[in-house]
Amino acid sequence: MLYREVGQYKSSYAADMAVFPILQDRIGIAVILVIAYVVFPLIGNDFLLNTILIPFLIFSLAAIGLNLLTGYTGLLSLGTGAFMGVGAYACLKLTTIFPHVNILIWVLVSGLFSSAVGVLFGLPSLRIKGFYLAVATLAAQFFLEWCFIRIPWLYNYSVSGAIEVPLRTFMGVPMTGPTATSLTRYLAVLTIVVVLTWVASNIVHGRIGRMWMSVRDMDLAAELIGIRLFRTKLLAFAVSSFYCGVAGAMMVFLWYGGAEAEVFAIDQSFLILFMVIIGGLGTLIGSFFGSALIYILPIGLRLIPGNFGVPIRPAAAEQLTFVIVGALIIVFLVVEPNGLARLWQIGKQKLRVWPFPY
Amino acid sequence: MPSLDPSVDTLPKLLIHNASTFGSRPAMRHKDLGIWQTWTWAQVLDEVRAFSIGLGELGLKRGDKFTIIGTNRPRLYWAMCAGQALGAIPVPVYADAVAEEMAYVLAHAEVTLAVVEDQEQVDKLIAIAERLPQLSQIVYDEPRGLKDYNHARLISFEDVQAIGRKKLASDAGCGQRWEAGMRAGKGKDLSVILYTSGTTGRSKGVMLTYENTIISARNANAFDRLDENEQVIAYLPLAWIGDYIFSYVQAFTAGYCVNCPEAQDTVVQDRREIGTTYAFAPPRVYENLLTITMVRMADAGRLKRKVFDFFIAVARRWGEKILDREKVPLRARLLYALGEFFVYGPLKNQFGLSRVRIGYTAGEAIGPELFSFYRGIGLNLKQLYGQTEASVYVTAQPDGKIYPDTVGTASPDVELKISDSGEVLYRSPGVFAGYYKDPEKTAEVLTPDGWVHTGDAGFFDPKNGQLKIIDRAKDVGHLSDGTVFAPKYLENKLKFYPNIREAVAIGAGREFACAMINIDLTAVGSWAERNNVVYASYQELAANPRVYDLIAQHIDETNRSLSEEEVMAGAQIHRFLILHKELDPDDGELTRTQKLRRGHIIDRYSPLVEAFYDGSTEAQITTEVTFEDGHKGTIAARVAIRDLKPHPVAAAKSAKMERAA
Amino acid sequence: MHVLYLIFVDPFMQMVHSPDLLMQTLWDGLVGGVLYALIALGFVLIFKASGVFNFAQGIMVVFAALTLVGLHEHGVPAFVALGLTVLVMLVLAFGVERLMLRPLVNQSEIILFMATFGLTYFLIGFGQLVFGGNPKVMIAQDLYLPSGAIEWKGHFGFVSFQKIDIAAVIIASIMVAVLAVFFQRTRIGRALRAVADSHQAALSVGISLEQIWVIVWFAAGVVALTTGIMWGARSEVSFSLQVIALKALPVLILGGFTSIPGAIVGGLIIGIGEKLGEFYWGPLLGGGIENWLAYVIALGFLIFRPQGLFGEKIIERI
Amino acid sequence: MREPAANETALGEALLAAEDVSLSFGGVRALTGVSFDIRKGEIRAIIGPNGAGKTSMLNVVNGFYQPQSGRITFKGEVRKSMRPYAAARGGIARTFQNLALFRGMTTLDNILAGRTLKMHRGFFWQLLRYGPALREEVEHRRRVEEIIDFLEIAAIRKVQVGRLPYGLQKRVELGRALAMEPDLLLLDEPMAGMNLEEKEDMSRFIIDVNQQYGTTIALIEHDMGVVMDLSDRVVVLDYGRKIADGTPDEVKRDKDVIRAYLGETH
Amino acid sequence: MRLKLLALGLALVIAAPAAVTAAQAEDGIYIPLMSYRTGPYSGAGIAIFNGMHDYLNMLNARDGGVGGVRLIVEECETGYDTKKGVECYDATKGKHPVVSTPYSTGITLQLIPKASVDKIPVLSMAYGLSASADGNDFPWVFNPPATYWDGASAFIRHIADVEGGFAKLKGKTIGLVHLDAPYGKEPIPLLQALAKDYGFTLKLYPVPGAQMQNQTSLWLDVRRDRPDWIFMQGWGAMNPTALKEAIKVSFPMDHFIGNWWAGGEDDVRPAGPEAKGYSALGFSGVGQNYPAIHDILKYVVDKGNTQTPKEKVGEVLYNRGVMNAVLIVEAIRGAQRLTGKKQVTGEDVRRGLETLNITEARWKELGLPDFAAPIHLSCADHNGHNGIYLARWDGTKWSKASGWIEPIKDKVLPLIDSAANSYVSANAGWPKRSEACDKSS
Repeated sequence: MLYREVGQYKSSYAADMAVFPILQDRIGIAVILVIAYVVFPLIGNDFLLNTILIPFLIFSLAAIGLNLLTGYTGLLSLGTGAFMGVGAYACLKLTTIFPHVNILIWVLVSGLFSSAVGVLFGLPSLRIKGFYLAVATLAAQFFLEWCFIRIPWLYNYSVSGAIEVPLRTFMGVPMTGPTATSLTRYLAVLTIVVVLTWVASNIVHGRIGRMWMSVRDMDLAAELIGIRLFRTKLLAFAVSSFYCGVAGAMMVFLWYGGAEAEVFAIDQSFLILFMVIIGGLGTLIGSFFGSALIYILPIGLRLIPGNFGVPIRPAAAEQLTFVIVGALIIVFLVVEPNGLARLWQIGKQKLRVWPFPY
Repeated sequence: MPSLDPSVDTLPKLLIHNASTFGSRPAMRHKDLGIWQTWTWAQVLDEVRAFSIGLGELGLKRGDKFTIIGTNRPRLYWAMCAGQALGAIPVPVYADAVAEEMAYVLAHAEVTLAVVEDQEQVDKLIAIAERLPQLSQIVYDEPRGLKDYNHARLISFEDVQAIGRKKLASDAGCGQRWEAGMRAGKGKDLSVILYTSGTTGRSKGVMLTYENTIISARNANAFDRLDENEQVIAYLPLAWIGDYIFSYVQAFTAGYCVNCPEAQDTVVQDRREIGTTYAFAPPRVYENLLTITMVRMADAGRLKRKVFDFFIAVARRWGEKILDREKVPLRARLLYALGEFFVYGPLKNQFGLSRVRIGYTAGEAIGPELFSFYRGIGLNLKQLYGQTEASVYVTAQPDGKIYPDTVGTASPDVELKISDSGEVLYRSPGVFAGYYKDPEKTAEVLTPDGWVHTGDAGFFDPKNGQLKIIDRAKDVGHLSDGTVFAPKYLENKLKFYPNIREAVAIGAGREFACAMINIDLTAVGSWAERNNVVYASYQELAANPRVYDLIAQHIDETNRSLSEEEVMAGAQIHRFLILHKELDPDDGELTRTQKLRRGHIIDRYSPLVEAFYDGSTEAQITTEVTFEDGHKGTIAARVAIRDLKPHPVAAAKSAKMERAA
Repeated sequence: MHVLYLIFVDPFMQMVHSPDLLMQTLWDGLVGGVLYALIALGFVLIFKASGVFNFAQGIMVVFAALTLVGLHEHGVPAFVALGLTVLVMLVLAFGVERLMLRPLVNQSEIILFMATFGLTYFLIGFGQLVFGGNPKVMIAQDLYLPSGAIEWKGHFGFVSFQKIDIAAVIIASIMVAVLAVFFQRTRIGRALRAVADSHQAALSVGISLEQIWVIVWFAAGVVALTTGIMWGARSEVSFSLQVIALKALPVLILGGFTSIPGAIVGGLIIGIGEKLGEFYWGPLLGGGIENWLAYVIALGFLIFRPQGLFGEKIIERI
Repeated sequence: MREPAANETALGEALLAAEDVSLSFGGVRALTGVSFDIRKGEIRAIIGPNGAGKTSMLNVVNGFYQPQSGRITFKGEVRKSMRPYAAARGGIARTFQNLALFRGMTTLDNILAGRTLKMHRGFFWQLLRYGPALREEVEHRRRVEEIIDFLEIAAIRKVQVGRLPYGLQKRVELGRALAMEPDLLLLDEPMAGMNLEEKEDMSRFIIDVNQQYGTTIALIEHDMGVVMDLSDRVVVLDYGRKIADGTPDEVKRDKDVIRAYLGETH
Repeated sequence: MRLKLLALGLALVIAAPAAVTAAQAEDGIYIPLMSYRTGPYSGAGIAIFNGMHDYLNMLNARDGGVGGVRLIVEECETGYDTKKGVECYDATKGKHPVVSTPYSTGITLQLIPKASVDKIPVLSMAYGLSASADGNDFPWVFNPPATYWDGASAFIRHIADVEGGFAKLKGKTIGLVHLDAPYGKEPIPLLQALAKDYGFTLKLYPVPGAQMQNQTSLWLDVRRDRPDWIFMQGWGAMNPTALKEAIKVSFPMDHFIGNWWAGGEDDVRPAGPEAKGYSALGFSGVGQNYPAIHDILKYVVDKGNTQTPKEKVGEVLYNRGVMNAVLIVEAIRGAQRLTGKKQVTGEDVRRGLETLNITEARWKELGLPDFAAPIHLSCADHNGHNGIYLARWDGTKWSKASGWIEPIKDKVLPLIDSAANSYVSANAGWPKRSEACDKSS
């Protein structure tokens, strides 16, 4: 109904292969960007920015990271939390050693460290697959977690044993540390997420994305058309871990402002995996949907009783939230195993063929 | 009679003119290899010149006839122009014609060269090669599968262009000589021979001069204010005058862009991508779209269907009034705006008609309901009345004066009159030069003082002065009780129902009217699926009693509507049957432009016709059919006949109407 | 050099010097391994019959134990509570089959895996909602589980065997034996094996997949309850217990996802291996390596035997 | 109009030669001392009853299986073992009996994936998908479009292949193999499960590929009619041994072949 | 069907945050309690928040609030999850809370930087960042009555007493069984310093978070090393497991001392009578035998306005919650006194906290005689390093087993200083204290 595609013709392959070939989609993206960059900063209070949007974006990025690995390349990973941790700790070390370099650069560079670690733990993918590989990533998860706690150098020997985020400024504006406002951090996170999402979309729409998907869909055939499986998988590990690492660094530096190793625990890995699967494996937009559903929905659920005056104790509400989220996950999987992104696609398709049913 | 500026009085000259005026504007697009390949006017000139010179090298010369066979592809249009630049005369032939039909036309036109689309056409030409001794060269566009063919008389389009380009490069004066030769052409020269399919008998070659077509096209462009910004999609047969004028001559005179679809079955999609601004289609196209709409909507969810039905009702009630800028209540306007958002806009969008500024329906009369439907949803659909012999335009409806049952006023420079016998005659600059090698037929149609007999019966509607066509003059008859019986009128009414694809009304000289129906396989098939009707073939579906019930209902509704029209009320359909096979141009039942060949059909199915009037409830029929690959066979069937109760005539409707008729 | 000594010589010296500690370590590893094996057994039962990688096995352990203790807290006598808990596990099995497995039939394994995540969340919330979130004491005495320890003293030191651990080993052995008999000898057991081999084959001999699923989930529930009682008696019943369940993963890797003997042997290897590792080599790294050692052991195995110890060799057909 | 190409004379030297190849799985012998060659430009058929080792032979040729003994000479190079991707690099493409498409990807992406080996733009250009990387994509897209046009699958260009009917999937798989511009194309039962019309189309494509691109083709096919029409030479396997080798006519008359096929109705 | 579900889901997601701003604080002093009645540590959480909740409600019921202003007590469930804690903080920030009690070291660390910006004092009672005892560097953070270092040093003072003087510590082996997380590792630097000073050997026994209930090999280590004393910086399910394992390796219970988060009823109850002799640090009284607690029973529990079962009133952690509530209320009273306002703000309460002075007499006035050591805070000292006592488990209940033990302040304070300095230097740009200093009352 909203899609009026008359007159949108492609006279070049570049245009035809664009990520958003439909004008209305491009308008939609533009509107979303305007809302994200202009409307939210104008209307957003700390709660919206700090509790909803920043985490939402960071989780989305981590979910994209995992999606590149699990959704696009078909390699199940349960070590996302730890890879995020590598990013966070790398960022801390980098900005400690080189305090004058802009923190945002370090946030991105720390992803590279995460990549390296990801590749290391991706090595077993040469021989093992599926759930077996998932256990290899679990080894990464627990080993790295242990490192975060056990190697005081990583957290600068701080007494609390936690990452304490120092103040870093960009053109005089505090970016991280206690005096950085939610708005600054939000804009930084938003920009990084937008840019990296764009890059991810470039990757998955190009040769590398096809190689990954080939490996996922039918690894024998992929080998047959000349793809080196091992290299391709390692590349997926590297890129995926990069995204997770950046997300982890942002999580600590631009959201929490300090964190214990615990935040990179196995729960985090599962949370991101939820997001990816509920959102839709093998879709970037699904990562955002998953992040919204898994992260924001429980917040909403927690707020509902208070706002509607339902007399329910917070603890019970919390327990109910668990029950509801658990049930919702099952319901969503039953209703649409391919995730929210698939629903979105169906909805979009319906709009495109409106008023026809097909 | 207006004449043309000699610098632009032929199509090749217009090309040169456009290449300098609109140089970098797109002239043609073709969806090929997945994207729209575009050529500007300058590029088109370059392509045409190279091909033309190449053709010259191959021996094509002034006065030669050459044929063009294939679907709408830029290169085939260029080939026409390239040949015309040499003074040769293109004779486009319907691409779906079987070899047999082609043989007649090509032999009659004495073509010496053929430019064809692909292996399929080459094969056909090779099959009839010995009957075409003059045919010396075949140029093909698509090399696929032709690699191992004997290339003695076969050459690819590229190779011809390569010859031309080589010549241009090696011979400095060649370009000038070519242009000079082209400039030697004049407006009065014969530009094209179009074989009309003819609803009766053999095809006749209509000879049109450059002046004929260019002046007509110019007038039409001015009439509808068409300029270089229009986008049209070329999907109608190249050999049809409509396409020739519309996708070629009008494009050249106005400078607008012609878009060739990827394939015949992607036309709707391609039209949507391009977003045509000016559309030209026979009623059948609009019928098909409506059928698709209704079939798909039948599968939609209940709510959606309700919304759809509601807004379509709104459109029927107010749409045309809003389109014609009449005063309508605010509520209606609001509802209509909602409908535009929810239904009409998306619908037009789906069919690629959103941007259509002017849409014409021509070639055949369109059912008034169908016509109103499209106008109701905001498509500026107009009627025109045209003929090959007139370079299309005889009458057309000016904006704002549009009535579903008329075909408009005389086009610019066209004179019209109705003969005493009720036949429509016209005289215009577009009037053809005669039938090729057939002075006898020419004399029958073209009077010495330039009037052309259309063969259609019509009158001027006294309310608005527009021409109203009733039927082919010779088809309009009377029932035995003297009631006027206009078969096509009935047929058009019937064909409004998506389930009815084709109808043949019978009744001239008989005591009542009857109809033979062709069901629409898509629509009825979908209905069958929803209603658990099992069928294995068209024939089986057609014979299903429940399908008969369905069709009977439609005819009954038609009868009711007829009963309200005083003139036609007596011609209600008393009996009908559903034909066991689809009417098919390959069997000569339809023309290549899908018009009924009524006489032929009545002959072929005479046992059925007899059965209508001897009271039997079923009849045996055996018909010969031609299969796709050309071989013949017969099919036999018992066809059931149904009776219907006519509706009482709504009395004393309007005395004025009677007088007008 | 010293490092090498610490890694390759010192631990063994220690073992020789204080055999009591070695034996104690081995015994504790064995007990831990038995409990891992029990959790893994729950996994294997379900995976074998329904191809579901049941992440919720860990929470089922907690949920079962919590239900038992919770019911008892509400004044239900211990053995009645035990019976009721078994009933609850049956209801859970039915619920899972009806509401989760049946609608998700034929989905890919990762989807089923995720669904068990949902189940985990559900059970965490539901368990706390009903029984409260505070940790509870396992009603070991009421169930006549022994407490205290048997100490075996020798000239080299002493080894302490907790009675509850001995009970755990015995009960686990009985459990495995019962399951083995059940699988080998009963009609339902044979049906289960048929399903494991081929769903089609099972269907063709007239076994309802739905029934099978209920049975295996119920069996896994009972195994979970047993595990919960044992583990709960060793510390307390709380939700942090579910993390232990993840230990079942390396066990499964070693033993293969479908092999019951594999689960047991794998459990023992992991249990003993991580205890030995932690005790003798852990101090080199500052301790706490137990957390990941199991996974690394499993990973090491994987690289040499990608299909696990007891898994069938994977031959890829083209 | 197609005049039978004079293949017997046009054939070049051997592109690939298998010599005395034996392969066994555990105790089961799949191939025993099979030798044959494939000459440049020919259509070579491998036929035989079920379980004759036809597919195993193809798997040996493109590196999925390493033969226990024997050697394979490809383009003059003798190889003992080889990874499939190396075979791909060497110019061997392949389709499968049971389809090995990337089901989650569109037709276009499947065929584009076949171009992977020919695409070289580095990782960092890929990140931007701009400049050289985009130009490369466009360039290969054009090639792919030609294949799409050739195989007449324009209408399903952007459809996920998993949703296509079987016959079209086969075509897409052929497209993917063609996209590699192979020197040797291995087709494993390209017409299995197709109806008559689809078979005719596929035969036409195979001939056209052979003619137009000069690709050497080795195919396994059950339909004897098709084999006899298409192929220049036929090798017959039975129980992992070669029992006949020659032109279709020769093979048809061979006693061993007739015996092997007795009871098999084709 | 699918689309409708999707729409519903999305509507929920979208509507929820929008609804948040709708709730507004009513008149009164708003005290949000970040509680964790769920999650892995809910056992402790439930007791603590019951204590806080009941005491504050008791004041509302008995006195009509504080200084005539009602207390609005609202719990926000964190589940001990840092993310949710920060979310709670942000969600309640708009209602002008006067104090924030994060009750998790992780959450505390998150809130420390925010506190000065949002002008909400953070009261982390004997947890959180030890360095925040330094009021000059952390004007907005308070952690009375003692830091973990105070606790550990009190432990050392206690064993010195038992062993017969600090000199006797030489050559002894002291084990630290700790949760392998920042909280658990906190005493390490202090104990290391003391080990150097007094010549004892420190052995570390870390318990990884995921292994809390699986400590067998760790206790085998203990058995191997045979330390003379063990101090346990434990938490949650780690504690009962540790006790059971200690019993298994026959470690003498009377040489096993936990810190104040390892001294709840739930920690020892699973081990039951066998844990007899185990003791733990504490700083608030045990039992129901205080007038104020009687008031709670009378005004709150008997009226049924609580989630606490009667018999749980007066348990260790319950009373700790009461104490925390007392600190809050006293700070509010101080703020009211300082400003003369009834309706005080977070800034006022910060001043109230800085001037907090609960003498022995005041404890008595409050109906809690000898409930805790006197607490005295100042601008520079946000902790007080107050006295700690030892509670011993007799197999069925906790009872006080010592007088107030003073921490070894001269060892603790320099550590606090250096920790504060390193925090500030690590956080370049940490704001200098700008808040004025009030005279203590």
